[in-house]
Amino acid sequence: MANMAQAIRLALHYGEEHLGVTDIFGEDVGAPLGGVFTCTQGLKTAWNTPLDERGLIGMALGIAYGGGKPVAEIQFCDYIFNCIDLLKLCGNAHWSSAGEYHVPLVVMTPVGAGIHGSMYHSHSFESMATHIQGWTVVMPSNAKDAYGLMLSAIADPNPVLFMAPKGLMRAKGEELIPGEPADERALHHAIDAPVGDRTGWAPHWPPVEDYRVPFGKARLARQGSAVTVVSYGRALTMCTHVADDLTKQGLSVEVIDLRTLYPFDEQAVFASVKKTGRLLVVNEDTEVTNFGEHVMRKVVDHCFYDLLAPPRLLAGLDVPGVGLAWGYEKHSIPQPDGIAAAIRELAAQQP
Amino acid sequence: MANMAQAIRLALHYGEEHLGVTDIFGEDVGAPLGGVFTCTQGLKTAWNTPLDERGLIGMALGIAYGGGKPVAEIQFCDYIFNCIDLLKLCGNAHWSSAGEYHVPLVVMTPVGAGIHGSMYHSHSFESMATHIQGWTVVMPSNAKDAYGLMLSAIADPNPVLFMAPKGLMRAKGEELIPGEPADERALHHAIDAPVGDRTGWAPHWPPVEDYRVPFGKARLARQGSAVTVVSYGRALTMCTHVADDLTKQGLSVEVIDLRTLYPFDEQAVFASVKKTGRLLVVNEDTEVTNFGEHVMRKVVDHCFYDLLAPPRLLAGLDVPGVGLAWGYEKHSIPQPDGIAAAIRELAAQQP
Amino acid sequence: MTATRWTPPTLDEATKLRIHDLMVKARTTEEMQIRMMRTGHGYFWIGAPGEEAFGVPLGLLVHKGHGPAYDYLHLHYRSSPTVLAMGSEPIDALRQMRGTLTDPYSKGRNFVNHFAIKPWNIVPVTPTIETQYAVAPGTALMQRRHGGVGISIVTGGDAGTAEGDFYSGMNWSTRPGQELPVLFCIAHNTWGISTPSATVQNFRELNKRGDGFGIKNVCIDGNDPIVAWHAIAEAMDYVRHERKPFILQANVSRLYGHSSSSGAHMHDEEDCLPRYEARLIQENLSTAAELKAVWDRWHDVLHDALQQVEKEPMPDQSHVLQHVYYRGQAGN
Amino acid sequence: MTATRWTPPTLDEATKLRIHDLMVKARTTEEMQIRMMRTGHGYFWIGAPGEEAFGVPLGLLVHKGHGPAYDYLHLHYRSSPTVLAMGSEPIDALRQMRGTLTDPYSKGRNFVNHFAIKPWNIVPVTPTIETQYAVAPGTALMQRRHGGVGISIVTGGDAGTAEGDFYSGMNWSTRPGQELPVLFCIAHNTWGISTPSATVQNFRELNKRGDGFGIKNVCIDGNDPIVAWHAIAEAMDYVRHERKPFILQANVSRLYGHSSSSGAHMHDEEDCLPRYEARLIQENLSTAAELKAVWDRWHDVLHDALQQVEKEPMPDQSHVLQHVYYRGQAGN
Ligand SMILES: Cc1ncc(C[n+]2csc(CCOP(=O)(O)OP(=O)(O)O)c2C)c(N)n1
Ligand SMILES: Cc1ncc(C[n+]2csc(CCOP(=O)(O)OP(=O)(O)O)c2C)c(N)n1
Ligand SMILES: [Mg+2]
Ligand SMILES: [Mg+2]
Repeated sequence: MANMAQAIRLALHYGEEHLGVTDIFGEDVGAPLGGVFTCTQGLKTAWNTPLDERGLIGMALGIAYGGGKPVAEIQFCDYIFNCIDLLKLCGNAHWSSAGEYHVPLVVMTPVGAGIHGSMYHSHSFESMATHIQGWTVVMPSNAKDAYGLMLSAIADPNPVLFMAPKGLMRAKGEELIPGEPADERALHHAIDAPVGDRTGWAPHWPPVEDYRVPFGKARLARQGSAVTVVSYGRALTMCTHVADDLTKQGLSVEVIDLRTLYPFDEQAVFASVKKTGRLLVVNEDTEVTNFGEHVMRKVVDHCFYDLLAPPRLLAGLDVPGVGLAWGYEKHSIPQPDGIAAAIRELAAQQP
Repeated sequence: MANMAQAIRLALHYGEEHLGVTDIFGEDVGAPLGGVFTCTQGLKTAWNTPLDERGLIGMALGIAYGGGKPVAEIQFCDYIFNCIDLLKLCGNAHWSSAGEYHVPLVVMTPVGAGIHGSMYHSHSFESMATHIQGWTVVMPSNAKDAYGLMLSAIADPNPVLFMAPKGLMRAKGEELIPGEPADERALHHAIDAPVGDRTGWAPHWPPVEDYRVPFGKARLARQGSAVTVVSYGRALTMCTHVADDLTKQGLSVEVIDLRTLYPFDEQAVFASVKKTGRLLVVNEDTEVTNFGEHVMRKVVDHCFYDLLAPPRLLAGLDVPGVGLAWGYEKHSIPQPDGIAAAIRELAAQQP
Repeated sequence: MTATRWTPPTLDEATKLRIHDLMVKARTTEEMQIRMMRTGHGYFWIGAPGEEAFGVPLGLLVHKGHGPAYDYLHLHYRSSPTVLAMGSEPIDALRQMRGTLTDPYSKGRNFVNHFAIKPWNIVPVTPTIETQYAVAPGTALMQRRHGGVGISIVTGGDAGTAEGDFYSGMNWSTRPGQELPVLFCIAHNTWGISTPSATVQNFRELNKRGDGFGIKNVCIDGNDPIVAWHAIAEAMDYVRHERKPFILQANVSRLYGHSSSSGAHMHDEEDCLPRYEARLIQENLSTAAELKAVWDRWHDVLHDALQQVEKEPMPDQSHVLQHVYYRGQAGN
Repeated sequence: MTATRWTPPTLDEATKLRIHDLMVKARTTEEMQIRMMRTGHGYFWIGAPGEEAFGVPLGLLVHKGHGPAYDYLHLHYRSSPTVLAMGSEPIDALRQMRGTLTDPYSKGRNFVNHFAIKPWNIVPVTPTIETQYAVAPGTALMQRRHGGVGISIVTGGDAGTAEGDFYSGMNWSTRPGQELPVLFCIAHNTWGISTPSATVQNFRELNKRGDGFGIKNVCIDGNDPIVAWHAIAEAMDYVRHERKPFILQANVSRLYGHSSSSGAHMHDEEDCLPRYEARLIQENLSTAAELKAVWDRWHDVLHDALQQVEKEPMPDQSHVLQHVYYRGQAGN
């Protein structure tokens, strides 16, 4: 099964061939590296940029104005914070020109912790990102969704932020992408650049097909009845593991994978909370003015009288960074044991 | 009574004289203008910078490293969004160096709508600001608090973000700042730069005194029993007006002026909510991943079983900007009628 | 839509008079905006009186049209002479000034002189200083690929060149073998709001910043439309055909101060209009009476325009949520 | 704490040998870090093998001390030769590599070679590329005011000069009458991770970017410590006494690739160390055996250091919330 990096690469390839992608670019995105996570290896429109994130987002906006379809990569979301004004400009071009212009562009960036990345390869970005208007914000938790969300992102005529969890880039999918060869090694030989000299290498693309994950539609990752867990990205994978464990122990946990963070699937979340009466939101971003608090607010607005316990957020600790030593990361980023404890506590609370 | 711009100016003067301020700088902060809102007229350490917000924040950090005490102004918070990475660096210098360095600096910036400022003079910044670690974040709603918060900001050995509501810059205080002349005109003649030629002009500073508003302490703006309203800045002034009206109509509204947004005064808010059972948070920032949602989350965490109605947020509409024509601003930024309606609805909800 | 060849207009007598006419068109339009500000028909004014001698020739020399075969314009808030010279209607500028629903550039959302005209490749003017310099290489890349003579024109002030985006623009336009057809313009009025440029920037000739990137550059007297015409034509010729960037600095005046925030009073700086009129008379291209007639005509146009604008509808609640997302087909 | 005069060390024979010693100190320290990476004693390595011939002389010529009378250092992640030359202990670098609680620079929080040494004015090394260029003018302003000979030294790579912050640094250092004593250094290794600089920047001599700001600049062979010594000394002399900025580009090698992410394998680029050793032997300043003894001594030091570091405690939950805010007195 393709891992997430391969799935993104396949989606970008599909985008180049069928959806009009004209430029895939960023720091080390072109040959020979093809991206620090290999997401852009072998793509025909991929190119390397100067080391300048502001120039990068400016270029994306300019290409979109000029009739192209750009996919710009910020190497790590940790380095996107000097561009917030430009992201805002992308997001307000349509509104400010009252419909005269729209800008079909995708910004993709790896997010989150889990790779021993220390202070500047562990950042999350969803809280700031969802506060920027005019964007659609997505984050897959598995390879197939990464493929389907990227295709939707490329096809969308508005700015889309595609965040891929750093810690899941090498995680293999559990389902084949339509058109993906069943043999994992065949895929590897066909599309992964060789170690060492890459001059002369060219990928052999499998005939991947159109497969879209629609925006604003969550995925029911686990069905359950006692507690609703809302998550996405790497944290979601922890949540499903924990849910499986707890279910074995007799605690039935429902897990919702948002996939689209903005606009998030309110109906799916509300329906689940109305059923379970208990909500836990889990993500890696720091906890003050955290996107999960937005989800909670909406739930409180719509499901207050269905709640059997106070809804809870489990998020990153409010510290200036994730430290290198594991002791720091373990105690500042949600881990399975903490998630399990929070679910148990929620389930145990009686109104 | 001093208006807020004068109060800030007096505080900066006090800071220069008594608290070691070495540099007050920003675009048009020095002579002749003394700041687009006049906050820095006549100050002895004020100087004009190149038009470069990134250079400005970098300069502030460098001055702090070099043993100075800088107060840097971003002309409008609308133009701070290209500096988020640098603000983060200021906020993590102490933590990342494990206590080796700390950076005593103040960034001040006008925020919010209310001045017919169109898309780029109407921004709010508290939601993103409170998501940045290592900073203390404050916003006064009146002149005396502006004075007292600025003194606390200057005296603090860590980065402090001082946000002043654009729409309140000319609003006069209701209480004298300690040392402020009782005669408003005398103050005007003493410290306001003349219209026209300013060469040769110098301010005559009144002997203002040390007065601090401590961080993390809210102000009980109105006492009441039926509904708790939590707000700050310009929205707060709307809330108190509305509360006064409603109180006259027999609905007793408690209004809390947070003053410090991070860390906010949890005890004051919780105590009030435990009393009233009803919470409305009001601010101007756009509503998705809004700082008010953080306040609500904390209230839900601590006061869930005291709530008699779902807590509510009244905030800016989730649109890419505040439009110039009044029809846009009126319907995207909370106004008194909307605040009154929300309070009434909350009060009317029965558990 | 390819237009591989394009012949710019020549500076004959008719064009010289046309330049005057358009300079007056621009000046009277903005003076009307200032009047609207004073009489409560608008909240804020910012514009370009004093930059007409540069802005008008620029507008006339633009290869106007839609798509990468034509020029893209990444303008700032002092570009009304350029946009009016390109053929926009003064009444539309008044509409944006007043914030009416009929404002074709932003439906009453943005400040005055923040244009967005897709059929002419004028991308939305942003209130954020200098960001346009980081965006222009993007359209220029599409033009480089498309072939032909279309270029990307970016304008801004002097103080704004202190932002890193000015350098991002230069850097991205000079990648070896990937040079881009960008014409960088700097309208140097010696001020950033109240800050004299000479106190914060070590060179008056900011075009020289291009030296370190190997970008050709020049500084001109921007108060003389004839000088400006030739300089712009030459610079454009280079950018169009060499497909490389160029920096053109025009030294201009700021006749009404920074904006309405500083009062929008007449300042004592050289005014390009009387200077040009004296020349037209001296060269026997026109008479004082003929020139006055131009002013009168535009004053009438603007008078009528204001009357019309005052009758037009304003945005209301139903318009706030329009155009947050485009819901049509992907692509431009 | 004023030190208005300062005499830098001279390049006598002892200094030449000292430079070699320190180059070996730096090389062996980083090779030990790479070994730690391979053997699971660390998660990530980034450092400067190949930059010793520039970094060591820089460190030796620093006017070391605390406060504005002395030099401030705004370094990047390839500055271990400089910091080790200034006198830091190899064991401390290994501590940061492993992320122990005893790491004096970050208590196991930051990546290796991200120093912060307040008594020596080394401000925290940030992982964000090029931001240090926007910060350096701040300490330089304090030094300008203080008087004396202290300067602010900032270092970075070649690719990073594409960030606007490089230009912010230059601009803020050249305000007329307010020039600042900043020594801008560029360590040009022809790469930004996997991207050849020649494909994204039109000049190899990025120091020339200073031309447009009127900043003196020079480009040197950074693989020769004697060349580097003289160039740094001369540049520092200018910055210290003229109180104006200067740009110094050193062309260097990247011997182990970008970082452990690209494997940290030996690359086939010129190695400054054997080159310098050949010269020392040729000039009869040393013998092969003596030079080998230097390596052996440092290998022993590092061997012992690793043994020690392995025994040291790691951060745990109780350390996470330490140092979020400083709770002592205001001011530095
Ligand atoms: C990023 C940003 N910072 C600050 C401002 C506020 N501002 C508007 S105009 C201006 C001065 C611009 O000066 P200059 O670039 O010389 O252009 P001019 O107005 O003189 O034509 C400033 C500081 C802004 N609009 N954008
Ligand atoms: C703002 C920012 N963007 C991207 C990165 C990721 N990154 C780390 S090192 C590097 C390449 C730097 O190249 P250069 O400046 O030439 O220095 P070198 O590593 O070659 O010494 C990149 C892109 C970063 N650390 N910071
Ligand atoms: Mg100017
Ligand atoms: Mg390099």
